[in-house]
Amino acid sequence: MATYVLAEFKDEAALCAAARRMRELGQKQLDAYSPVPVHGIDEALGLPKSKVPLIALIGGLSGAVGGYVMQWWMNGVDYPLNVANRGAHAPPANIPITFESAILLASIAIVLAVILLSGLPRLHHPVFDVEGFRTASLDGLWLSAEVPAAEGEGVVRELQKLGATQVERVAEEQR
Amino acid sequence: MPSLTPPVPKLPIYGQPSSDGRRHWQSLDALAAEPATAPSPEFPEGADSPPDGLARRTFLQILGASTALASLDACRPPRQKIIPYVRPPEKPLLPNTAVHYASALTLNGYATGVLVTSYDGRPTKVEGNPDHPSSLGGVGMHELATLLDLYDPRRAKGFRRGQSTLAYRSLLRELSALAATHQADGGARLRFLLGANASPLLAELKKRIQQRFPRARFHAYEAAGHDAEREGARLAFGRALDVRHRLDEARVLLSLDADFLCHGPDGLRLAREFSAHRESGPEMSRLYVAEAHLSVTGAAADHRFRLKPSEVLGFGRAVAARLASTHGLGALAPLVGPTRLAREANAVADDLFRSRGRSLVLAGSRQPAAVHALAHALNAALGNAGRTVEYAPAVYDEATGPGELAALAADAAAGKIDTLVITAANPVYTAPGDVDLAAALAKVPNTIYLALREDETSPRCTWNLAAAHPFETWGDARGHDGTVSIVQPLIQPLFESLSEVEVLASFVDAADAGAWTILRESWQRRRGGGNFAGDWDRWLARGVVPDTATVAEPAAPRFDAVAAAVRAAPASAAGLEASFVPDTKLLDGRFAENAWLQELPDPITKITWDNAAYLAPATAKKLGVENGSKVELRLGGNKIEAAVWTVPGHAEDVVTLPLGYGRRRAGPVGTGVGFDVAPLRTAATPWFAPGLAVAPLGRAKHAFAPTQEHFSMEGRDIALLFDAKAFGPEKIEHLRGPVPTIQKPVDYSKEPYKWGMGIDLTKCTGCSSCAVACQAENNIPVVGKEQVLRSREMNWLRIDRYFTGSPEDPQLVAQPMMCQHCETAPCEYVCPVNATVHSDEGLNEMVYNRCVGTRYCSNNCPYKVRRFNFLDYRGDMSPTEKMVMNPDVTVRTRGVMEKCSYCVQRIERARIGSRVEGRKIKDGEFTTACAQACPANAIVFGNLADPESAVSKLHQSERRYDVLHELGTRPRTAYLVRLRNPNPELT
Amino acid sequence: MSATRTNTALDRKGLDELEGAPVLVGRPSDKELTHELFQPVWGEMRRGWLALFGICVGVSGLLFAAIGYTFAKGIGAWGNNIPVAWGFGIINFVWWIGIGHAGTLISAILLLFQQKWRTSINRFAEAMTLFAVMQALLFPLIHLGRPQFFWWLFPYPSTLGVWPNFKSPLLWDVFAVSTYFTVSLLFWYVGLLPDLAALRDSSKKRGARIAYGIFALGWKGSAKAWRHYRIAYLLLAGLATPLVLSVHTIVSFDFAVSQLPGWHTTIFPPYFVAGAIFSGFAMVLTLIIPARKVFHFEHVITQRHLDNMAKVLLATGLMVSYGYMCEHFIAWYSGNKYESFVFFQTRQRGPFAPVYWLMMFCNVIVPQIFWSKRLRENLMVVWVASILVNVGMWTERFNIIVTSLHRDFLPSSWAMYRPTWVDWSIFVGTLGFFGALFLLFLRFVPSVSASEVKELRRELDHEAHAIAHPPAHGVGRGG
Amino acid sequence: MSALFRPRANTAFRLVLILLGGGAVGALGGAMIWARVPAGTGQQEPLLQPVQFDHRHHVVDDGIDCRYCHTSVERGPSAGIPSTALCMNCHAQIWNKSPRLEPVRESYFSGQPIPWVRVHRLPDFVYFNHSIHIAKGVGCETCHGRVDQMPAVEQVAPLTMSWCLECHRNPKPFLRPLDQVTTMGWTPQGDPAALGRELEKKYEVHSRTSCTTCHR
Repeated sequence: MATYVLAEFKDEAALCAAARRMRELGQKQLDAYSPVPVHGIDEALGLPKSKVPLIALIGGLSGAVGGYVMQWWMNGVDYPLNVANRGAHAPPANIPITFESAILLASIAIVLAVILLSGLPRLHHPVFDVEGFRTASLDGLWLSAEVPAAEGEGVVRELQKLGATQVERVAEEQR
Repeated sequence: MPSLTPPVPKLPIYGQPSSDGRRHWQSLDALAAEPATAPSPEFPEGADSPPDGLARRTFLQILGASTALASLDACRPPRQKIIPYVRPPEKPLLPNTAVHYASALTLNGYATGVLVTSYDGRPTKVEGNPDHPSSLGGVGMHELATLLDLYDPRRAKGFRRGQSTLAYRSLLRELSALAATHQADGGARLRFLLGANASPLLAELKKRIQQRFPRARFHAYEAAGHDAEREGARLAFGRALDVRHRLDEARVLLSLDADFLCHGPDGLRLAREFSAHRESGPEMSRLYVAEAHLSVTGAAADHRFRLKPSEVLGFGRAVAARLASTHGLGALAPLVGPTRLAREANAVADDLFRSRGRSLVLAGSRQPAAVHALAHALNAALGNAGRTVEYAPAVYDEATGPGELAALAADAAAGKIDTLVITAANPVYTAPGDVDLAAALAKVPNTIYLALREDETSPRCTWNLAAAHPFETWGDARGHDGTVSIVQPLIQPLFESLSEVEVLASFVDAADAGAWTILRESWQRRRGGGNFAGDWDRWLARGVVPDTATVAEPAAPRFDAVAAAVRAAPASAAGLEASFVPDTKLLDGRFAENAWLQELPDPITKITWDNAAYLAPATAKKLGVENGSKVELRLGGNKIEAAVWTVPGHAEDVVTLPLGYGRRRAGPVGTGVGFDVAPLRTAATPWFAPGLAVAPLGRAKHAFAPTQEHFSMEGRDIALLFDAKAFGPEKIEHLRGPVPTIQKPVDYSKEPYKWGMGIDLTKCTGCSSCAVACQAENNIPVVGKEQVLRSREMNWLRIDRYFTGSPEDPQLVAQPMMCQHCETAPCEYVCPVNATVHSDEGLNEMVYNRCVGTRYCSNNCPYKVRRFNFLDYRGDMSPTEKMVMNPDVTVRTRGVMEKCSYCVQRIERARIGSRVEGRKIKDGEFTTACAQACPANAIVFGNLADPESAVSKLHQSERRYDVLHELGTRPRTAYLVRLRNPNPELT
Repeated sequence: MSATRTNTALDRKGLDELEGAPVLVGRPSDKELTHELFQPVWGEMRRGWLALFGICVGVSGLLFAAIGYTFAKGIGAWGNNIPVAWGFGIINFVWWIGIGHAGTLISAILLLFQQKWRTSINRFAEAMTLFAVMQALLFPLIHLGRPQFFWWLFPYPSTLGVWPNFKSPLLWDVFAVSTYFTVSLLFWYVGLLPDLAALRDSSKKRGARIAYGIFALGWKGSAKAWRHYRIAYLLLAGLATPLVLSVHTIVSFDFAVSQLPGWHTTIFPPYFVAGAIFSGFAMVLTLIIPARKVFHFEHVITQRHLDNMAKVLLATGLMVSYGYMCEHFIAWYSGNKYESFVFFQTRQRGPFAPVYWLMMFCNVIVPQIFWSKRLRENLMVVWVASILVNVGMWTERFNIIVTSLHRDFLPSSWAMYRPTWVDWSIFVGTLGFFGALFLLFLRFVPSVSASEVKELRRELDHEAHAIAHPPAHGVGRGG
Repeated sequence: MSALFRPRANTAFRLVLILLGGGAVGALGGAMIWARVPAGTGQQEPLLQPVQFDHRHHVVDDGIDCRYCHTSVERGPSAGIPSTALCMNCHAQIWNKSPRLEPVRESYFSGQPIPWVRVHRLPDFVYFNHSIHIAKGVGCETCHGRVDQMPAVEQVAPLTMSWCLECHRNPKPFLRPLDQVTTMGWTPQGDPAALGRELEKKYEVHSRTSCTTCHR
């Protein structure tokens, strides 16, 4: 069972520095929390580039292709009708919907991606057990490390050493 | 209604060889099975049909009900029942298949032959009978609209004497007893007031009554009768003759206030003959019309002379003067007189003389006998008699004018009448202002009134009898040329009612036999011997009794008598003149309860649901009134209120007042619509009178509901009008032919049919028959005045009317406008659900059941021919009203777009019929409802893939153009420009 | 519009002078911002709010009653007819859709162009977009003759075997508007996530915390999430920007693709988009000026914001005027008699001429006052002008739809259009419904994005720092 | 230490989201499936008729051709439901005492028609014509199924528009020689595809899919 060690820092520089230090110390399961994105925290935590753009591209392309194929198949193949002497498959008329479905699917893909990649929805998380952590969405800057219960004490000390204003330990509850 | 069941009549189908086999017919009114009228809720006549067991039993539609009463319902309804025959008729009708029966409809004395379409025993449509000389296949709006009267749920039902209701048998008994009381004094106190009707059977019954009651008297009354014509002939020739015009021979026509293309007993035939000679070339006829209000005929004229009705005689005399002085027709010399339009009169006279023998002068039925006599004299002098006009012994010769009514009223008021039988149409309402018939009737102990509906006359009468509709009873009738038709029923009476024949027969104790027996026996007697049954079937099948037309005879006018009458006629007086006209749609008001006609736009003014005091714009200005102003009209001692409407081309100082409106007791449709002008009429001056005073009332304006508010083409090439001599195909080159497009035109040559239509504007008179025919054929709802005011009328086919030239003397074009079936239809590509698309044969299809009602198609239709069901116009139909529906056409629900389909149901019927037989559809095998109705043959429909078809020829005409051609819609309906043939001396 | 911040040669003071008022007054701390911006949500119901909300709900009731009446009676309850088959329904649709363009535009385009003044008003504008689009979405449904079959507009496999017609601009509309609504909603919601989490963590009542907690989906503000979030928000903005342009372009196709004189015009797409932005900004101003006052947001939504929006009104007003000019010019220059009739006869002299001249006044004349800085700074003037612009844009749609339709090709079919009480009820009702939704938004959702203002404050700090040391400073969220 | 949500809230919340999404999809999908299954289209539902008329007996045992009773099928839009008199042609002689036929005799002598329950119903806006289908070699069985095996007639075809279109788009597999139109259980001899092509040509079958073919 994992233990989360949470530490609050008073400014971004301290937070980034602490993150970097913790990583140097071999901590892998690190995360930082802040009301707004923190400059440099991605490198500090060694986070890889987000996959969201790729997913958006896939969503958009499949929307465009799907949208066009749908129109072509429905009006041009499955039930071709003579509509005002226009060809059953009328490419210029298919542009708007192709575009719209591309945007729609891309957007939905993006939103689903950002939610799922961020591990959401997850109403409960062990870090929420720390009362003080409520500042993380308002004005606080927090760093967390997920460590085996045995290592908890060491990490707490290390973080205090890095200038954390407060450090809390919380154990992941049995679900 | 057991007693009403005609014994065992049979109905040979039109166009089918008849057999002598007994084929029995009863009714099909189970369709109507109205609990209120049927003895048992279902299959009433099954229970009470004659015991011979051969009568046809109830046949509730096998597949019909669903389609007949169709609505676009998407849910799964409960399982329906299928009701088959118990015993099929000997020659069973195919379920859901149309058969046609020939009959005839009488209006104002004379009959028009019709073919009635019947589905499963339900008459659903009236067509003209091509074999009938007064129809030639065309049909008028009144014949068409009669069908709606048949199914009117508010028709009179049953028989009432005072407050008590009478059953059929007891009614006949009581009538018989009443008749017996008159036996003693030879019927001295017994009177009859009938409508004009040339029916031989009625004549015979009258004779029989006269035999039993030698002192009884018959009166006839028509509010808009043809007395003047008969009187004029009597004046000129000294005997009763009918005037028969032969327009196929006439090249120059002068109409003295004669609206012969629309009104009149022979209008359909005259329209066809007239239009046949409106082709460009030396043979093209020329029409002059002298009249006050713009009539359909006036609108078709090459020259119109705007004259007060009282000035028409003077114009005719001036023509006579020129003919006498310049062209040496001395016989006319005693007739001459002055006119204010001398130049025009001279030109007309010259023109008439140039075409002598092939010219024709016609006089209108509103003009006094002197004008008719003058016309006879002119025709005789011009050598037209026997060529463009024939005279034959009168088919009907009774006085029907208001004088008759006045005499009757006087006798009644004097207490000289005990029993008065009224079958004339609503005389209390139509009586002139100086004939107080209502008060006079109160003095008659027994007033027996036979009428289709409760009306103004009903409460004044002590006996109220519901009349059977002409489609419900047997009778006979004569056309204007004397041709006899047997009137045969198409359905058992929907409501308890009886016919005029039965009422009269009850006075000779013969009614018990029923109309069928009375009629058949009468004809059997008349025919004598031979194979009567076979003849009878043939008459019924063809709709005419052969060799019954009157034979023309030579007749020479007595110029001196004519001259005396002409000189005795009162001169035109200065000042405002009142001119009464029978309304184009409602006539004398008898069609006031007919919603199809009420909503039909007036052919000239396009007003629906109203009449108006029509006057010239200049006169309106002088009087300080404008469209919709309410005015008080005073004439003699009488006054009425009305609202005015200005009509370009109307004569000045005349107010035209159409009869037939302002009904006080018509029904939910007609009551209170328009203004009753009858109080201003007098028995002496029923049609026009000087001394009219008009006082604006200055109150709120009357809301008129015209379907067209704008009559100028704004310089656009829409309804084209050219002088025949000035016209050349190059003038319309830009309005036809291929248009540049990036779309490759669809190839329709793979299909055997390519439907199209051609409309010849030169032939079209704008009479509006087609519009009513379309309404009847395609289940088009009536929406009411409120909705018309909101511009939501539903007519698929509208007749646009454009005025060009000056407002004083405009030229007119009528343009039937319906879906043009554009090959690149703008409506189609905007429909999001593919509810309107093109068929493989090039029809612009409207799929009601797919329509969600975005109305985008209508916005994008440049012709604005699409109609939208803004409200549920069908929701509260009574069972009988549903019966008028054509089962071949879906009844549209609320929220659905609709439009002309080129009568696709007829196309599909014809296609299936021909393909089952393994052949192609022949040209002319079927046509659209509008084309079929058109008396002038202006509309032609057919297969454009067949270069020999009539419509292909129209499409190749040098006069052909497309409306809004520059839009590239490539319409399938082509128009042919209207050509006029003006007299160069008058331009 | 404003100096770019890469112009480092200017000092802060100079920038302020050039840009006018600051986008944020003072340098409030995160705590202060949280407190101020969440106050309307945390606080108690106010009586004024309740009264206004009551009125709006009442007027919405009128809307739904009128819609119910329309469903019961049919479209005949409206004033529509033939030839004017589209009336108030489509006017309102286009008008609301137009208004619904400002939000996404402010959010997305200004984000892409890194306009800092977007931050305090984007949430507000986006909410307005959503609610306006919701009003607009009502109309395609209720204006159908048979709304019970609305789903035939969607391409689903039916047992009928038939499909919608993809050539119809109305179908494009279905896709465009539903995509627009979906994307706007997602964009708004994604932008809202951090604030929902903040409310979850800061609300006083447990019930409120749970409610916000559910909608926050468990957002923790973790760096791992921010990493996806930042790029996602930027991408959404990147997608929303062409979407905004496309939506009103497609709405304009409803008209431009037809061949009706007055509709059949190639200028329509750009001119509709400009008009949409014009009316959208006008509506934002109409709403934000009183809201800012009531909630004391003056230092967050500063004079600078209002000034910029007034300038946008001026700019888009000029574009719209240019559109009018083009229409008239082409009508004359093309020599098309139908078109010139519409533009020089029907509109200017026809029975609806007053509507035309009102449109000209509101859309062409009124925005010209914004040339004056003094007038731009007068809140009352700006507010009244913004309302007039809204009126003007409504009359523009009336002109396009009704005036063009009521007199088209064949004079025989010309007819008048008279709206009924149902038309007016629905129109007024949508205003009430919009108001009710907007009041709910003001009450339960932070109307200014707290997280973004916090970020803005950091950016401004960086900037102040960077004046002296031109930095390779990081972008803000999505920046 | 009190978090707002318990750990199990995660599962619960995800489940709710899935149920909401799945429910919406399921409702739509369910409706689409319902429109296609026999219960939704009214197929496979033998109906109780006022007379227990058994087609098996009349068709198989007595060998009566369809057209003996459904007289107008070759000439008119509707196939026609036999009159009571037609029943009595035979049943005046045979089974003339059977209590099962009491309603028929009752109808015959009272003149009240037998109210049969409709089995095949097309929407009101669909105009179907039997005669053209018979004339072009579409067998009774093709749409009505093995009536000769039905104790009570039931609808075997879904009668949906896409079902109609299937044949109208490609009628070849559904054609048979004209003399086999009323045959039950007919199977083509030889190559069915070749026969279909041959019959299509021979009978000039020209099935159409223009809307007004059926909707007018």
